Amino acid sequence: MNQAVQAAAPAQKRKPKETGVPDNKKFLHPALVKNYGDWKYHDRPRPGVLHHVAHGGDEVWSVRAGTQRQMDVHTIRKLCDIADNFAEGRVRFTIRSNIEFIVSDAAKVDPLIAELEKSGFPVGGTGNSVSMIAHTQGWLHCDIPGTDASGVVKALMDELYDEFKREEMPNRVHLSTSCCEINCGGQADIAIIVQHTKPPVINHDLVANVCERPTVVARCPVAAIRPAMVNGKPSLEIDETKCMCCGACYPPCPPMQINDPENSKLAIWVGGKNSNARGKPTFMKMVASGLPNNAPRWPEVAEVVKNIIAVYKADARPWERLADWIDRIGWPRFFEKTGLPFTKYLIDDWRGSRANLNASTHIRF
Amino acid sequence: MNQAVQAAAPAQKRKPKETGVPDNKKFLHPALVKNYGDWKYHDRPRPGVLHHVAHGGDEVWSVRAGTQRQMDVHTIRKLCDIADNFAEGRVRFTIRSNIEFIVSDAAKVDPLIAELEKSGFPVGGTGNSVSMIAHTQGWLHCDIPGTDASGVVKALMDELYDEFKREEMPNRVHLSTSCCEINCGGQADIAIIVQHTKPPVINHDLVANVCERPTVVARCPVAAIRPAMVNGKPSLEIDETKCMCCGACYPPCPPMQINDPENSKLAIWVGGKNSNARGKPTFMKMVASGLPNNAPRWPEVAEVVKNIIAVYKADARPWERLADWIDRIGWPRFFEKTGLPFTKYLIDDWRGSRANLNASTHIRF
Amino acid sequence: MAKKMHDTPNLDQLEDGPWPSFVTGLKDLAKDKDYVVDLLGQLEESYKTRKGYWKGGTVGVYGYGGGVIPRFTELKNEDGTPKFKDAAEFHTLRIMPPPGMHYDTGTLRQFCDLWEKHGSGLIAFHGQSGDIMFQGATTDNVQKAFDELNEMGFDLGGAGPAVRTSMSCVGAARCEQSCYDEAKTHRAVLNTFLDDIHRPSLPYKFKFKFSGCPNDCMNSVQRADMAVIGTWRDNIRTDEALAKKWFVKHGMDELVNDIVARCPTKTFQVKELSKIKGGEHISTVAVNDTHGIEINNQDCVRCMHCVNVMTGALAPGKDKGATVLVGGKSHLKIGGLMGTVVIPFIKLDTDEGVEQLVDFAQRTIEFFAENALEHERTGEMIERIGLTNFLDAMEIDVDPSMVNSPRMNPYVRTDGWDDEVAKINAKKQAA
Amino acid sequence: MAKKMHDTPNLDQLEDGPWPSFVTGLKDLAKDKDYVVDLLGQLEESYKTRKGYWKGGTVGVYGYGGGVIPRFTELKNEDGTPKFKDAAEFHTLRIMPPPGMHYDTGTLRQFCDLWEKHGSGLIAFHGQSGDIMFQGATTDNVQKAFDELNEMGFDLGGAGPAVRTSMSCVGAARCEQSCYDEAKTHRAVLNTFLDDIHRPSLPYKFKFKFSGCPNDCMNSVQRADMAVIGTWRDNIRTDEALAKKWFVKHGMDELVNDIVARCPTKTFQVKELSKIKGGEHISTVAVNDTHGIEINNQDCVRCMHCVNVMTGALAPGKDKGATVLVGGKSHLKIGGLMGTVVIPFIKLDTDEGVEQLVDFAQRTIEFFAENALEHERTGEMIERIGLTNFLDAMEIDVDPSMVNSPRMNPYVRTDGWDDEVAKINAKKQAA
Ligand code: SRM
Ligand code: SRM
Ligand code: SRM
Ligand code: SRM
Ligand code: SF4
Ligand code: SF4
Ligand code: SF4
Ligand code: SF4
Ligand code: SF4
Ligand code: SF4
Ligand code: SF4
Ligand code: SF4
Repeated sequence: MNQAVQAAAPAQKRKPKETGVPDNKKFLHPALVKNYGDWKYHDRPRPGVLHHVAHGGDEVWSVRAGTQRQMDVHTIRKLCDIADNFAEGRVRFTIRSNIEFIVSDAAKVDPLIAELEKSGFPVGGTGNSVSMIAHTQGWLHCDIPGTDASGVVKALMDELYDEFKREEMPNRVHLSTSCCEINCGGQADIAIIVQHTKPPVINHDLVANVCERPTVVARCPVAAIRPAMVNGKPSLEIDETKCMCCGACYPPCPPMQINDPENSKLAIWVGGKNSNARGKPTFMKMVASGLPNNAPRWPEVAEVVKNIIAVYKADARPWERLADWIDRIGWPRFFEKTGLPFTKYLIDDWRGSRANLNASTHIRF
Repeated sequence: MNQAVQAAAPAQKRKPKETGVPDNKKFLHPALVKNYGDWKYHDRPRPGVLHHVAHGGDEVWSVRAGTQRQMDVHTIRKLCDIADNFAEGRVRFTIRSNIEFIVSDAAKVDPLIAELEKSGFPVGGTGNSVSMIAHTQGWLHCDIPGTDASGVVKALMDELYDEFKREEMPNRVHLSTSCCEINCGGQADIAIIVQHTKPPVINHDLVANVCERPTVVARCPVAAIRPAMVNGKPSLEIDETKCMCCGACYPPCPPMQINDPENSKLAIWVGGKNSNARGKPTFMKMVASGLPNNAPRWPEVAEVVKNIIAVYKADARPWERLADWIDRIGWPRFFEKTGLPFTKYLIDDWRGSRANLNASTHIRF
Repeated sequence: MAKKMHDTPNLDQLEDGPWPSFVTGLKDLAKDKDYVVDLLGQLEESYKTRKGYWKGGTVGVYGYGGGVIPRFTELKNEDGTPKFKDAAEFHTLRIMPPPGMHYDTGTLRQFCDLWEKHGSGLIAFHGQSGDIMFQGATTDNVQKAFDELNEMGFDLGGAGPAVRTSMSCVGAARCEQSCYDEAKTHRAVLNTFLDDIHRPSLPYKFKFKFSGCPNDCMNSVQRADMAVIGTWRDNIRTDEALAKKWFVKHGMDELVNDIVARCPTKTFQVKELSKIKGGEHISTVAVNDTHGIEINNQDCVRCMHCVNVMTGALAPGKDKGATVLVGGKSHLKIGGLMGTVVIPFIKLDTDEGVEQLVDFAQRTIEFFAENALEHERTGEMIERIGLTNFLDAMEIDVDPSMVNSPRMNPYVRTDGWDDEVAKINAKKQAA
Repeated sequence: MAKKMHDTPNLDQLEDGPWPSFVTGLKDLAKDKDYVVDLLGQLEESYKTRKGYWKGGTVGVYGYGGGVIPRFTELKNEDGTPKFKDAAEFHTLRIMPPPGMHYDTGTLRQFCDLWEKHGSGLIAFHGQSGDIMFQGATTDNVQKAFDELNEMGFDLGGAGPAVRTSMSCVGAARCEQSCYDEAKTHRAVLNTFLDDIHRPSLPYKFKFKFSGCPNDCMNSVQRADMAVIGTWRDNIRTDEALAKKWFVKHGMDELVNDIVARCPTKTFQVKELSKIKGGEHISTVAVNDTHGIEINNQDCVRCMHCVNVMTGALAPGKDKGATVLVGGKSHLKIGGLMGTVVIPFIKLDTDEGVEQLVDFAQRTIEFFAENALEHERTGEMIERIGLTNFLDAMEIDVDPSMVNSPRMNPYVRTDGWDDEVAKINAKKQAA
């Protein structure tokens, strides 16, 4: 869809230098270059600060702060000023869009933190905190979003602000949000994902112009779409008994409008884990759905998420990620403790779902 | 196929008393009736003997002995004589076709055992022994067998005789054997199952007479069968690129001869577990195939089975069933320790097989 | 004296070795029976050629449609006559055993006598479905044998697309782990379906199995369309005297490595006595003067392991009953299936409890009869229509105990979400 | 000064609260830019109507076929003119970051300057695939911005059916767990595929991700068609001083409950020093004068847990390298997929090692290009053709590490069994 093909190449245009991924060596803090691959251990003197010690004895402190990811140049320049004045001119960003300042002197840590906080950047997100939410595009930029991303992240991080700055959770908590069912945000301890509840509404006038029909037909996971003539024009038809409203047909065919202000809901998923620590990586599971897409602050979503976090915080043992915790207490008790209703929609019926049925008498009463 | 429909009812015939499952109370040993549902604990004074104690203090000893399951009336009468002379006239059979004699006096145990052994019935099969093999029909009676069952059981139990009489395994070991891929023998710690390696050879002359073609077509798990006209007669045709030689078409259509003296091989499976103890029940996994159907004593099969048992015995920790043991040491080491080759055929590609791929870096080196 | 034995060089080799030999048994029978002489002849041929020679057919008893497995020889001479003519028919009667497979010798001797008379003299205790298999009778003799067996109080079991013979473990009769009366329940359920047992007209076979506890000695989870497995809801019971006795014999190392480390949910803990906390859901017991066991029963999945290892010292609770799983079966067509939890807990200690189970079994079989495709087992049917639809039809509320986890994909149409939640809340309030 | 702001009552509410606000940032930009004034206008409209208003199109830079995400407004007046005309085009340039996403402030300031000039002034650090997303430029300005970025040494990333931008963790640069040089490997692999990045012509997207150890801080297992995750083959290293330091702070209870009980294979054990046994595969370290840790590394699955808890006291071994998994992806079409182990271990500490990985990546992408259906990811392709066929094509021997267990069904045609065994034996003998 959105890959570009440059029609004709005007003579004056510059040929790209196909430089690829740049070497990171020149951007690295000198202490990182010197001790590259030679670190011995780390500890965390306080939330938001990592202290790494090299085999040779060198030490660096990394101070982590939250950002909005979608940053205006003024904000970026402010961060650069802080890096130049209070750190050593080098920064890095984490996979969760937190910024890290690296200093080689313990004395620099406190002033740096003070300046960051003063400038509105919360210091935290390390260790057993609730880190920044994996952020997607939403209404600000994407062509298929059912909701926004930046606003959801902002609204939620406001609520989770304290947990970002503290390290009081049983283990790290990683959140993500995805503005359509495609899930660019990925697997997370807790994820918020759009869940459509009605089949696409087809704008038949447009299909013939903009959609390659076989492509759209092929995209449907349940073969619910078939070519049809509507008002004498080639269009498409949906078998509504089959369609499970995934929205996969929408990107290749924008006239298959899946987004709906009322019927595009939000679902909450928990227990995703990518790390191999303890158990194998696991997918997250849907535990709530039907939440309204209530911009600009999504209070219903925030409530469910905060509640899950609070119950987990109170109940889990040290080192138990959300998935590990539920492994111990079991799903029935998860629903009991969080007060979330277990509806029939949460029982898997997609391919391979049999593997997920309880084929044992392992039951908690 | 084999359910019977009685064509016409001759007048003299007796109407059945539809009595159903008989009450077992009258067959129970009196001590079992008295303490029914009121047992407190048991121990095992020696292999082959269970000692159960009731809350009220009553005690019973059960002496377990192996049988050939397929018993002639002389053998059964011999067992009855022993029960009458050395026990208290009651016996029961276990799910594994072992016989149990129940006595209410410890003094009766030893003479009973002596008599059983003298009469050729090995006493054992309790606790951490290798118990009797779950037995199927084979050439003796079934209409679709690729091999025999009684002979396989006999040949193997001869080899496992000592392990039946001892309780020296890490946990109980349950074996089964199945004379075709249908697997009447069920899941077991170690199972021996026919594995065909060539598609059925169709006797086209017979298909039209004896087979309902749509039924046969529907039975094939991979839709490899289609109706066809052969030599002008309605018959069937197999897409040999699809057929995976399961033999499912053979019972509804005997002209689809799947059994072959050379190409019907034997496969070994391990790690099935029905009990919920510790982990959930698990299916067994195929670990060897291509073993010749070498009647009358199947030495190649016996060798593989005995080797697996020996390695397990030496390596597993107490209470580890075969599946638990492999859980700890991992599959790569299982193949290493048993010396069995891990071929590509052992990688699952059937429905839902993705769930069984290693989606982690959990690897033992 | 019967006719001369055929040469059986292959089978002869199965008389060697210490395990009881079925060949020796058959040869014993052959002394008096041409029938068995020829059976051995045909079997030897199978051993030689590595092929089976039986085919099915239609044989039964008056009044019933199933329960007999007919076998006719396919081993023919050029002229179409059977090679081993005296064993040309070798049918099996499947007879339902008493629950737990208990017998007195009188009954067994009667079996022997009648089968010596009417059959080959070969009886299997028992088939994998639990039947006493009276193996080897001619078409003519099937009815005679059945009549005598039936007069003794025994009845034919299932074959074909029918409710099948069932098995239950020794259970309450002799096992301390038993959580319900397996024999009573077994009979109550099976005897409800006599018509479906005797007159095969279901889409395919349907099997029940009854195990008294999660050790599942009947392998019901993977061999039964409906598995009834005992369990309990309250706390594990403890007995200090037996716990201390166990500890003297086994010691701390075994306690830690064999139990603590193997408890699947880590809820079985060993602690200093002073650190052990009690509570509504906690079972505790001292193992010596300094240490004890603490189990939080809310996290216990009733796996039985600790109870097995320390039998008597630990025991299932008092609020006993069973979990019901539906859909187990063997390999055919879609691969082996295990049953799925559909009733997490049902009390079976009263007649009403058992009736509830019978009612559920009836509704399941009715639904199966109406909705399964031909030759489709319950597990396959549920696989095809989805567990939720089956539960709906059975009027059972969904419960997270039925799944390992909630769904991991978004592929579901949830427009009824609010209604479902409202229903759940209404039920909660009504309760 | 830009034009007057539109009313944004919804967005205004996103200026409240302590977390840094993107709305405040946008408003800052809007002070100077009509472009952003109108962007806010359209976004407010989305908030009001709960609908998105962008559509794709075709915009790129000279010489490349991808890397720009074109956005044209769909929010039109009756007459077809854009409602917010100054933000009618809002394209994004995806720029590949340096591995580990390190920057000096000079570079960041240069980014700001050029994007203030040519774009909206909005930059995301980073997109979920790792790109620096320069968000919001008109079609005219895309080339200008790119030219300047490219002169700085940065290059466009992937979009469409192409090899995509990649991410690697901070790893060797600052992390003691790192098992290979993530940055070097990341560059070596990605820069092999510049043509496939810049000129989308694969069946669908293909992503690489690089994590230095099994903690997988890049989430590669489920977000990468090829995940390269560091690991080691030899024994866990120990440091007694740090182990004792850890124990002083945390004590026996934490050692037992937080590590022993959580080791997935129970190979991490705590024992009295006198009972600890050494051996070729055993790591041991004392935690105080009486007790110590014993790890049998043959049973260790390199899960990282104990190493994480006791960082420094325990550390990955010295024989380091990586595991390669293929086929991870998100929800579309068949549900989320995790990668599957295809190379259990590869050394990456020499140029040859890295080249081997590059070679494997090339062959994988070639195979993918030729064999995947349109819009099919590697995971889906492998699902369709079977792992074994993929391994065959890649000339990789099957290994039980690639599966959780061998097959649980008999549905396979094994007539090549003996040949396979012969091949395996021949290889063993040759080795
Ligand atoms: C900076 C960062 C990597 C980067 O290149 O950007 C990073 C860095 C570290 N991670 Fe991570 N992890 C980072 C994202 C992740 C992710 C991915 C994510 O956030 O989406 C994961 C996988 C999460 C999952 O399983 O889904 C991740 C799973 C871990 C784990 C395993 C946790 C567990 O027990 O399951 C550890 C081990 C630990 O916590 O000791 C770890 C440990 C670490 C250590 C302690 C490694 C070290 O010795 O330096 C680093 C400091 C962590 C801290 O915040 O205290 N890191 N770490 C990422 C910071 C994200 C952030 O800003 O919040
Ligand atoms: C007699 C029998 C039931 C019957 O009604 O026939 C039976 C009887 C007992 N079983 Fe069983 N089990 C019997 C077949 C089974 C089976 C099924 C099978 O053999 O195919 C299983 C499931 C096996 C599986 O998981 O695939 C079975 C899994 C258990 C277990 C769980 C073992 C584990 O740790 O996984 C226990 C617990 C134990 O061993 O302490 C158990 C325990 C017992 C106890 C100790 C229960 C008791 O307290 O009395 C009984 C004596 C066992 C002994 O042999 O020492 N029984 N037991 C069966 C004897 C078969 C035989 O002759 O060998
Ligand atoms: C006799 C017996 C083996 C034995 O020697 O013990 C047996 C023998 C046959 N089984 Fe079985 N099955 C026997 C217990 C089982 C069991 C075990 C159980 O019931 O617990 C299973 C696995 C559980 C299950 O039901 O799935 C079993 C799974 C099958 C299947 C596969 C069903 C499936 O859905 O996967 C078939 C094939 C079919 O039904 O089409 C089958 C079919 C057959 C047939 C009828 C072959 C046929 O289709 O023509 C065999 C008749 C043999 C004969 O000549 O007597 N038999 N069969 C067992 C019944 C004896 C009895 O009544 O007590
Ligand atoms: C921008 C970004 C979200 C963000 O704000 O960070 C994003 C945005 C889009 N993703 Fe994504 N994806 C982004 C990272 C991901 C990731 C995460 C990753 O790469 O680690 C995933 C999950 C991993 C994966 O690849 O499966 C992801 C899974 C998808 C999918 C589902 C693919 C699948 O096979 O399941 C689609 C749909 C498609 O490709 O047809 C998709 C499609 C899209 C499109 C192109 C929507 C479309 O099809 O028209 C979105 C364009 C938004 C825009 O306007 O910029 N995006 N997308 C991320 C890329 C930024 C960057 O280049 O750094
Ligand atoms: S999750 Fe969906 S709506 Fe959001 S950025 Fe990705 S593709 Fe766009
Ligand atoms: S929304 Fe999904 S299921 Fe429905 S028609 Fe579109 S692609 Fe098919
Ligand atoms: S396993 Fe196959 S051959 Fe053996 S008895 Fe069962 S159906 Fe017959
Ligand atoms: S053997 Fe199995 S796969 Fe082959 S044709 Fe028969 S039913 Fe189909
Ligand atoms: S299933 Fe349970 S109750 Fe029944 S015999 Fe086995 S251990 Fe005893
Ligand atoms: S029965 Fe309960 S406490 Fe005992 S080992 Fe099993 S799960 Fe743990
Ligand atoms: S993946 Fe491993 S090596 Fe990379 S940053 Fe995370 S902990 Fe460190
Ligand atoms: S790294 Fe190895 S020893 Fe440590 S917890 Fe994981 S599996 Fe156990």
